[in-house]
Parts: sequence; C-alpha cells; structure tokens
Amino acid sequence: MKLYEHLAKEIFSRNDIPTPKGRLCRNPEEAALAAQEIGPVAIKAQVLAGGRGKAGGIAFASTPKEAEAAAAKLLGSNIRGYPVTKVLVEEKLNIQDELYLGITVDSGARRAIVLASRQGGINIEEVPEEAIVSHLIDPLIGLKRYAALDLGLKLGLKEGLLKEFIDLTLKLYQIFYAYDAELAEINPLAVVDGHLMAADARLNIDDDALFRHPDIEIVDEGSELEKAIKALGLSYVQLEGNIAVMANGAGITMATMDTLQKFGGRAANFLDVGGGAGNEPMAKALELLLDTNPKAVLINIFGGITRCDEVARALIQVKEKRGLKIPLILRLVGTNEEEAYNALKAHGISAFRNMQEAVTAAVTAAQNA
Amino acid sequence: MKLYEHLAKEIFSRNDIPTPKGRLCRNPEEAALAAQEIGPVAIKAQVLAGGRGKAGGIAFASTPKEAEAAAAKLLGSNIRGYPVTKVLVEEKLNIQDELYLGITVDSGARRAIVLASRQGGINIEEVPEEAIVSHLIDPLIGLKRYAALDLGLKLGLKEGLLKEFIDLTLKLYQIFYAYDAELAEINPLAVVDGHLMAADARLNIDDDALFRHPDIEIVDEGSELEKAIKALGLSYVQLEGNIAVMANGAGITMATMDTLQKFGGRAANFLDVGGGAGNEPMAKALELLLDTNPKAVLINIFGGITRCDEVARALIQVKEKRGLKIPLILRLVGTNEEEAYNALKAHGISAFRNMQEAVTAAVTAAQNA
Amino acid sequence: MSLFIDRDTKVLIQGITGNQGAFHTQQMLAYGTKVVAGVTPGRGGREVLGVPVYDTVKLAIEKHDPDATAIFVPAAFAYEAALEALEAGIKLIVIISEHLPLHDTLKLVALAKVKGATIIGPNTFGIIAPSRCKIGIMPNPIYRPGPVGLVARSGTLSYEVAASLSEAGLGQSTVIGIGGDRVVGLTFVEALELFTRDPETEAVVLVGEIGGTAEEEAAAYIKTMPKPVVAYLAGSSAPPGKRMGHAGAIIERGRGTYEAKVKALEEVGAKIAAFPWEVPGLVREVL
Amino acid sequence: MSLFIDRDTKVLIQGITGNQGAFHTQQMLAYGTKVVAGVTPGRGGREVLGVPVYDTVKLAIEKHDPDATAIFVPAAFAYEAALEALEAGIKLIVIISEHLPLHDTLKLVALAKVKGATIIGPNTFGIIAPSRCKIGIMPNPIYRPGPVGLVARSGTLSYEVAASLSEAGLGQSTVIGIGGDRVVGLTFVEALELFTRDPETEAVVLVGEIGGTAEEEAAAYIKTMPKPVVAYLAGSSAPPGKRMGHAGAIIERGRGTYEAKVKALEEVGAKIAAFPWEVPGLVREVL
Repeated sequence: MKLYEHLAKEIFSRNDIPTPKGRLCRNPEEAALAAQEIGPVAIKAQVLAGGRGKAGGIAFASTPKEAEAAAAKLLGSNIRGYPVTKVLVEEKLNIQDELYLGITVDSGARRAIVLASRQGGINIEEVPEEAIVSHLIDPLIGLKRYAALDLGLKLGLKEGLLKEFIDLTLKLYQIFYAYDAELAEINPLAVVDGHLMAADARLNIDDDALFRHPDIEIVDEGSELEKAIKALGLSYVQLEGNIAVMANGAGITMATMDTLQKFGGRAANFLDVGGGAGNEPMAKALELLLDTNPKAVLINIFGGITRCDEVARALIQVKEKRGLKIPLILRLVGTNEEEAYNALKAHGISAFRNMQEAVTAAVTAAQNA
Repeated sequence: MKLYEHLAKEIFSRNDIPTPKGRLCRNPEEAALAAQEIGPVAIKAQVLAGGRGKAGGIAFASTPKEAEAAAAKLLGSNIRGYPVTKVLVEEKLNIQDELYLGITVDSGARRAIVLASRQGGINIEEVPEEAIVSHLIDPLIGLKRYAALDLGLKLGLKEGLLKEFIDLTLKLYQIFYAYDAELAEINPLAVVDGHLMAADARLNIDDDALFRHPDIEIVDEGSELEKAIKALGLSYVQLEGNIAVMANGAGITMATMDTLQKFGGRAANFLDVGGGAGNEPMAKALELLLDTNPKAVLINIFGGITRCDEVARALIQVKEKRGLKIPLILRLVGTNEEEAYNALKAHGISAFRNMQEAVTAAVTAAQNA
Repeated sequence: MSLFIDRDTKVLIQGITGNQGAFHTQQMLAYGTKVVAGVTPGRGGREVLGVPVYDTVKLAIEKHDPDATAIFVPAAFAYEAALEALEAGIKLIVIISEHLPLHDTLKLVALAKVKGATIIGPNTFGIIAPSRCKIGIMPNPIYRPGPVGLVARSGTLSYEVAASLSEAGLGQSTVIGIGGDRVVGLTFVEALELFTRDPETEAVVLVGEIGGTAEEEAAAYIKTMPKPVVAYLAGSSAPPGKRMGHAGAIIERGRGTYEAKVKALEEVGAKIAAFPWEVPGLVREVL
Repeated sequence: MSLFIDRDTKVLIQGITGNQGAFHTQQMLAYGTKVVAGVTPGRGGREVLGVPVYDTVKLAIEKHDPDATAIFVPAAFAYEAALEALEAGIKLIVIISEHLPLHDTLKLVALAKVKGATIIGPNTFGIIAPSRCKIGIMPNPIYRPGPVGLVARSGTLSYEVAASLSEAGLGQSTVIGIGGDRVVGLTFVEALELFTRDPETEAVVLVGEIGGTAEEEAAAYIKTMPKPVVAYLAGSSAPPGKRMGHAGAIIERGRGTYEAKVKALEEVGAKIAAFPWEVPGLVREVL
C-alpha cells in the first residue's frame, strides 16, 4: 500500500529525517494560510500516481494569494487519473543538489537493498547503472553504519554531508524495517543550505503486513466496484476491454486474458476467485461483473481446491435470481466436474471442457452482442 | 552486576511479570507503614548474597508492630558478610506450589538457555537433572512461543497455568535480552491463587554491557580498597592470606597464587595489572596494597604488552616516595627486561628471573616477617 | 527418487486442524502420502483422519521423525510455524499459506540457508511426485508419472499445463510450485538445477508470469543447462503492473515484462508456448 | 602450513590508528607478518607505519584481499567491526578487544558459523605460527618453531608456558589464544581438532583455568584424540568464583572447579602440570 507523500513525510520526520516545513491543505483557503505562515511555497498534489511533477501536479507560489490560486487549480483536478483532494503546501526549497536514496526488496537477491545516487531527481530512472551504488542487506544482520559509510564514500560524499547521509540512511532503514515497507524512498534527497533533506518521500507498506500496523490508515484509491469485489476477499483489477473475465488463480486468470486477446477479444477486468472462495462470494462477484454490462462473460475454472459443483451452484443461483441476459461462456473442468455438469444441465446452462473452445466462443459472443 | 531483588522486581513488574505488592524500606518505621498498607508481610533483606533465606534474611510479620520489630532486627545485621541497609516489605504470599524459571548463558553451548522445573524453591540445585527442562536459544531466532509452549508442556502444565507460563517465559526472555542480562531468574515462580507470580527475582547485568544501560544504577558492594583499585582500571579481589600478589594477566595472577599456596604461602589478594596498564596506575595500586600491611608483596611480571621498564619505574617511584619496609619480591622477565634490571640495580632493588625462586622467596619472607 | 520427496517421505502437517489443513490432509492421504503427524498448538492429543495431532513440532518429531512439513496456518502465524520447523531440524518446509509479510519471508529464506533446509513457497501449491507422494493442494487426478519436470509460479495455471501434459501421454517426474510471492524459498534456478541432476527428468516445463526477474534469472541458467526447456508465460496482455517506485525500476532495468522474459528465454534456446495447450506439442519436439 | 595462518597470510588491522592497534601493527610487522592494510572509519587515505588505512573493510578488501583481520577497536564498536569483516567475507577474525558485551559475542559466534568464518576471541592474545606469522599481541621473542601445539585461555600465562617450552628446546607449531571470555568463537575442542589434523603438531599443551566447562569439554574430545596432551590449569587456590544464580549451578552440575577439570583431563590420559615450569618436562615424556 502506497502512503501519500504527506503521511510518508510525517513518519520520516517523526524518525528524525529532515523534511521541509509543510501543511496538508484540503481547500485553497487553507493553502493561503499555510503560505502566509511558511513564505514562498511549493504546492504538491497528494496523489499516488508516479511522475506527478511531470504531469503538472506541483506548483509554486510566492504569496498567499498565489498559493490560494494554485491550490484552487490543483484541488479537484486529475493527475494521471487520480483526483486531487489534498495538497501539501511546503516551504519552497533552495535546492543546491539532488541525490537519490531508496530501500526496497530485490526479489532476485531475496534481500532488501539500498540504492543511492549522486544524480537524483525526476530523471533518476535514466541515470546510468554505474552512477548507482547499492548494498544488499543481510536480514540476519540488518543495515549497519559501515555499510552506509561505504555507500556514502562511493557517492563521493565528504565530512558533514557524508555524516548526514550515513545517519539518514540508517534511519530510513529503521523506518523500512519497522513499517514492513516494500519501498522507502527519498527522491530527491536534496542538499539545502549544505544539509540533506527529504524533499520528497515515498513509503509503500507491504499489504500482507498491514495487520501489524493498525495505526496506519488504509489508503485505498480503487473504484467502488474494485472495493466491493475486494471486500469479498477476491482479487480484482479494472481493465479497458468488454469481456468480463473470471478465473480461479492469478496465473490462469492472466492466461485467460492473454488467450482472449490472441483470439481477438479484450478483457474488461482481471478477477481471480482462486483459493476455494466458496459459491457465495463467487455469485456476488459474478453479479457485480454483470452489473458492469460487459458484452460477454467468460468464466474459466480448472477445479482444484475450487470445486466445479460450487461454481455451478454460484452460476445457477445468479441465473435463478436475475436471469442471464448477457452471454455467459463457461469453461469448467476438475474436481467434482460430473456433479457440476449434471446440475448445470438441469438448469439449461452449457459449458466447455476445452479452454480454447470457450475463449473462441466468448470472442464470438462479444462480437455478436 | 547483580541487581537487588527490589530493582529486579521493579523491572519485571514494568514488563508485566506479576510480582508481589511491596515497598522498599530503609528503617523500621517505613516497614511498619508498609505492613499497615499491605497486611501480613514478608520482610526480605536486600543483599546480593545467595542463600539469603537459609541465612535468616527473610522474616514474616502479621502486624505493623511485628513488621517494625523484624525490620529493626534485619536492618544493620549481616547476611553472609553483606550488611543489610534496606529491606523489601512484601505481601505474604499464600504459595500453593513453587516452580523454577531461569535464563542464562550456557558457555559450552555458546547460547542463551531457558531452564525450568516444577520443583522450584530453595533446594532447586538439588533437583535431579531429569526434573529440569531446558531450551537453547538460537541468537538469530530468539525465544519464540512454540519453544515456551514446549517447555510448559514438558513441565506438565495445563490450560491457564500453561498460558501464563508461556507469556511469562517470553517476557523474561525479553528482559534478559533487552537488559543484556547474564541471568534472569525467578525462584520460586510461585503459584498463588491459581496464578503464576515472581515471588523472588534475580537479574544480573553483563558488566561489559552496562554502557548500553545508563539508566541502571551501578550496584557495587565491594570494599573501599576494591573500589579504589577498580577505579584504576585494574581487576582486584580481596582474599584471606598475608602475601599481597600483583601480576599481569588473570591467568598468571591465579597461577602465582596457586604456586604460592603449593609452596606454603597464602595470597592476600588477586590483583591483575595486565594489558599494559602503564606505570602510574601500577604504582598507585602497589601503594594501596602496601597500605594493607601484608607480610610480603610478590610481583610476578611476564612482560609482553606490559613493559618491564615500566614496572621497574612504578616500583622505583613507590620506593622513592615512601620507602619499602615490607619485603617486596619481584619476578621480572620479558619486554625491555635489560633496561628494567639496569634501572632497578641503580635503585638497589633486586629481582628474580625465575618464578619458582621468586615464590619461594616470598613465602620465606612472609614466614620471617 | 524424485526431487526432495518419494514414496517413503514422512510428512508433518502444521495447522492440521484448520479447514484447509484438514481438507488437504485428507487429499494427501488419499494420494498415498505418508502423513505421519499434525501440529496445532492447543490441540495436542487429538486425531485428524487418524493422524495424531501434537502441540509442537518438537513433540511430533520425537515420535514420528518426519522428513518434511506442510504449513497451512494463517499468514500471521506462518512465520513462527516455519521457524519452529527450521529450529526442530526439518529439512523440507512447504509453506502453502499465502499473504506472508515480505520481511518475514526474507528472514525465513536467510534462516533456511543457515539451517541447511529448503523452503518451498510461501504461497505455493506444493510439490508432487506423481503416484508417489504429494505435499500440497494440487488436484489429485491430473498427474501421471513420466519424464517431464514441471516448475511453476502459479497453481491453477500449472494444473492446466500438467493436465494437458498427462492427456498427451507425457507424465511428470516432479512438479514444483515455487510460490507466487515476490520472494520465495526455492527459486526457478534452484529447481532447474535439481531437474538437471535428476536422472528421471528428460525435459523441463517452466510456467512463469510477468513481474519480477525470476524468468530472466532462469534463462541465464538455462543457457548452460543440458536438458531442454519449454516455457509458458502468462501476462502477455496485462497492463504494466504496480511498480516499486524508482528503486524497482533501477533494479529491474527493463526486465520483468512479457517481452523481456520471452526474449531472454528464447535467446537461450527455450521453446515458448503461446497457449497452455501448446506445451505438450513443444515438449514432444524436444524430447 | 600451520593452523589458519602462514608466511603468506595477508592481514588487515581494524582499529589500526588507535594506540593499541598502531603499537601491535608495528610489532607484527617486525615479526614478519604481512600486514597489508588497516581500517579506521574517518581515517581513510592515511598510512600507519607504511600500511595504507581505509574507511571501511570493503574498500580495503577491494585493494588488498586480506585473509585475516585483527580487531583492536574499543569494546562498544568491536561487534560492528567484526560484523563488517564477516559481511565482507573475511574468513579469520581475531578479536583482540576485550570487554565485548556477552550478547554481542553470542550473535557473532552464530553469524560466523553462517558465514563459514572462524572467530578467535574476543579477549584473545591472538594466534602465532612461530617464525612465520603472528596475528596478536604476544611478545615476539619467546616463540620457536617446533612440534608442540599450544592452546590457552589466558595470555601472559601462556607466554610463561611458551617461553619455558622454547627454553627447553621445544618449539611450537601454532599457538592459539581462544580468549578469556565466557563465550568465545574458537573453542578448546575445535583447536584440538585442528591440532589433531595438523601434520606439524606432535603434542598439544592446553593452558586452562577454573570456571566454565571448556576444559571438561576438551577432556571429552581428548578421550579419542590420537596425539598426547599436557595441561596446566590455573586456579587451584582460588576461592569459588561468582556464580550465575541457580541457573549456573544447574548447567555446571559440579563442573567448573579445579578438581573437576583435573579429574576430567586425567581420566582421558592428559598429563597435568602442577606448575607452569613443569610443562616442558611432561611434553618430553609424551613426545
């Protein structure tokens, strides 16, 4: 889960990482007041989209009036599809230099990794590999001062900045570790008046560890539909196509979407009902899918833990309740397959055993709809 | 460093280990007041000696008057050589059962170890090996619930007591770890009204880790002489004999004492000036030794880091300052030996190169003194 | 013997009294797996389907000396369950549980190395040696013994592939699910190494997906691997996944996409199936 | 080659710019030890006695690839210094520093095992292969090459014994100080195992003392050890040491005293010297 910049900065600041003076504002008046208190400010849209600066999500203002106007313009606007409801009004920094510092998990190395560069800022991803220094963290040891020192020296830092870099890196790791983060990032790590400061802040918490952090407010920017389906314990992503897809397992759901595309169709969503969800959530999710009015629905179930008869039951339940006006193509094989087919037959629902045939049928149905 | 029972209990209690209600009292009046507040009480001498109960260091009182009398008797008395200046006045527990729980470091296994027994109390050391259960703690893993559960089950605990035992063991380990303890011990771990409670508490902090615990008050029960010599950074233990011993290194100091004994002498102390102490502390320590009026002084130096010329300088300095009325036998070999002998000769001090001869001379000197 | 497990492998089930644990214990017993004991703290002394239940792994080990354990406990307790198995000396730990905190997995992976143990998972469907032993949650009927090694990240997709292999008369030597999480115990590369050394395995099918760099790392190994590899990768149509800030981009450096993975695998001679049902045909070609 | 070190062993000194570090670097150089680099954070770029100083072990390793390191930093920093050496991959770490917190040593010992490294110490005088290499603080002149292995807990007492051996014409193969702390990296048993396998060593002298159970554990190993052992133990006249509560008594179960140690060693055929100067004579008897 990504945290908003202002939340990440609050946590950084609480852990003694220097951050700019700032106020979170929900309306232009608050922004004006903040600017009055702070002086010249940057006004930053609080959205979770990447590339915010390039997308116009940051404005500057010298006076409260300018701040009010800039905030008014940002608030209510959209940054890469995310509506702006809050802005962070922050002291405008006199940045002398921009470094980069991040900690994340390197899946290949199966370790947390510190990454740092002298060339921070918005173009960090174009920085050549040799300008990035890194250190893999042994989870049995953690990040120690000597490792941070080694990174700082390799960046060519000296004296005061070197010492600040070491302290800040160790603190960032403490936050990364204590908050079960997947990412703790400062970009730019700005040099302001000869001192290091977190000009921006990112902190992504591992969703699977949120239960250990009841104090962290859940940030969920999904649509109502996404939230409703997630509430059923299922994994859902909205897409652009017109064929609703439901399958059991992330891999097979993706493979179903891929196959659809290769046969000329386009998935309207990713919905994984894997892991023995039971017929009730499956029926509810199916209803929610139907409510989006797709051209067709493709259900691809390879029954393992998911039992085919439960899938059949979910389908029958939905059909009984509201009928099936939208073409529904079902592929069903695996555990309790025969019971399922018998039940479906009794309710006039047909199904495929072959995935290719089912996908072809779904594409045809969507084209004819 | 051993902590007084009341300090250990304060720490245990702060970490949610149940301890009896109690008050630390410095005079009989305070004890009476405490008894008035608490009811029937146990009055426990706060000394660091083991076997306190067997030595009469614990009294019981039903009334404030009795408590006052018992405290008056204990305060100012001596328990195994330790003067009693404070008593802990504690609610008298209705103990149904006594268990034992301790965590220490097993030097052989090079791991911390949890030890527990159903047969706690003052005779715990006579409990047969098969009545003790234990678990070695992997420092990379720590003590986990499953290990505490395993111990509790092996003790035959059930339900409520089992759950309490697990929680308490995990808390004791947290204290052991957080306080850099060498020992965290509850004996007896009492069953009172069907619940576990730390009727006694021991917490020994690793001297070498005290720098990490500036909040812990240093408890030093040594004599003035011991404190004075320790303040010089040297290692000193008072003994019963009449030949003062000084050597460089714990092993050779012990070996010198052993040799003395085998030749019919007895060491008055253990004084290790090893590790390149320099001539100033050595001279001061020697003066302190001379002040104890031993029959003879035996100095045994095998110079490695300790340079013989520095030892000689210390000796000459003391001789110049106050003369040497007490027979001083010096054995000196190793680094800068020649310079040392030359300097000593100039000041009329003789020395042995052979340890056996030096020891024999010291024994003879003491006998003739 | 197949990789890790065989007919005689004695299996412990941690979390045996839970719904998932009990259901899959039944399935494993039905498959012929020697499930010798179960563990659920607070439930010692009971039986589940005739399998004795203990309060701790240590107590179970004292009586049954299992070779492997399968962990079915909820995510919040899975870390300690795996530690318990590691500390008790079990050398094969299959973590079926999903949603383990990432930092927990990092520690487990490091500690498993210390203890000389193999962790399969977390979030895995398990491991099966067809007709001999199954430790996991995969459906019983779809596997057949044979010469094809199968290693996959995701469960149901691998069942699809395994079933199509079996239908085509291509049995499997061992099927391993490495788990769907970002960090897992046994990696593709390690599984491929094991298949390389396994005399029963003649070809390997790798079922991967977009995200991470596991397939690219596998490709680097396949370059010098003497046995043929066929791969199917899911995610060709998926939009770019959630990115882990700049740091993720710096580490991945363009890897992780469908195109990058296909390119890496094709360059080292692996055959790529466009659809799951194409896998058997490609395996026939390389056998 | 002698145990761990030889003429070509390249040595790093951590804490080289401190008083102790600089003094003993000089002594080691004078002995012929190949001190290739030193480390003191904040002092990189300097030289000490011609030895280049780096800020971190990693930087020193990149240039000099040392085989071993000696740690001379103050106790509060020794833990991280040793970790730094371990993480950097150095396989022999001699911790001269004394007063390391016990819990730090416990972690270091466990991590050294993980990293496949040997820690000698803490609180050791070091290790010396006479005339070839010295990593430590022992006096240079007292050792002679020869067939006697010497392993000791305490420094000066071992110098006494080594000097008496040398005077008697009995040179030493390797002399190791395991360190005076309650918990140490290399144990008596491990040192004895190494001497057993060392073709240069014909007999071993063990210098122990009261407290702990290291000598009793050594005795259990000596029982099956093919080479003769002579022991001197200090502490016959010492009053009982400070006890670690009941827990200490439960663990020691009567071991740890002078009498218990002598009995254990005599029972397995080790010769016990009553005085340090008796050691050479007993060694002659068994050689």
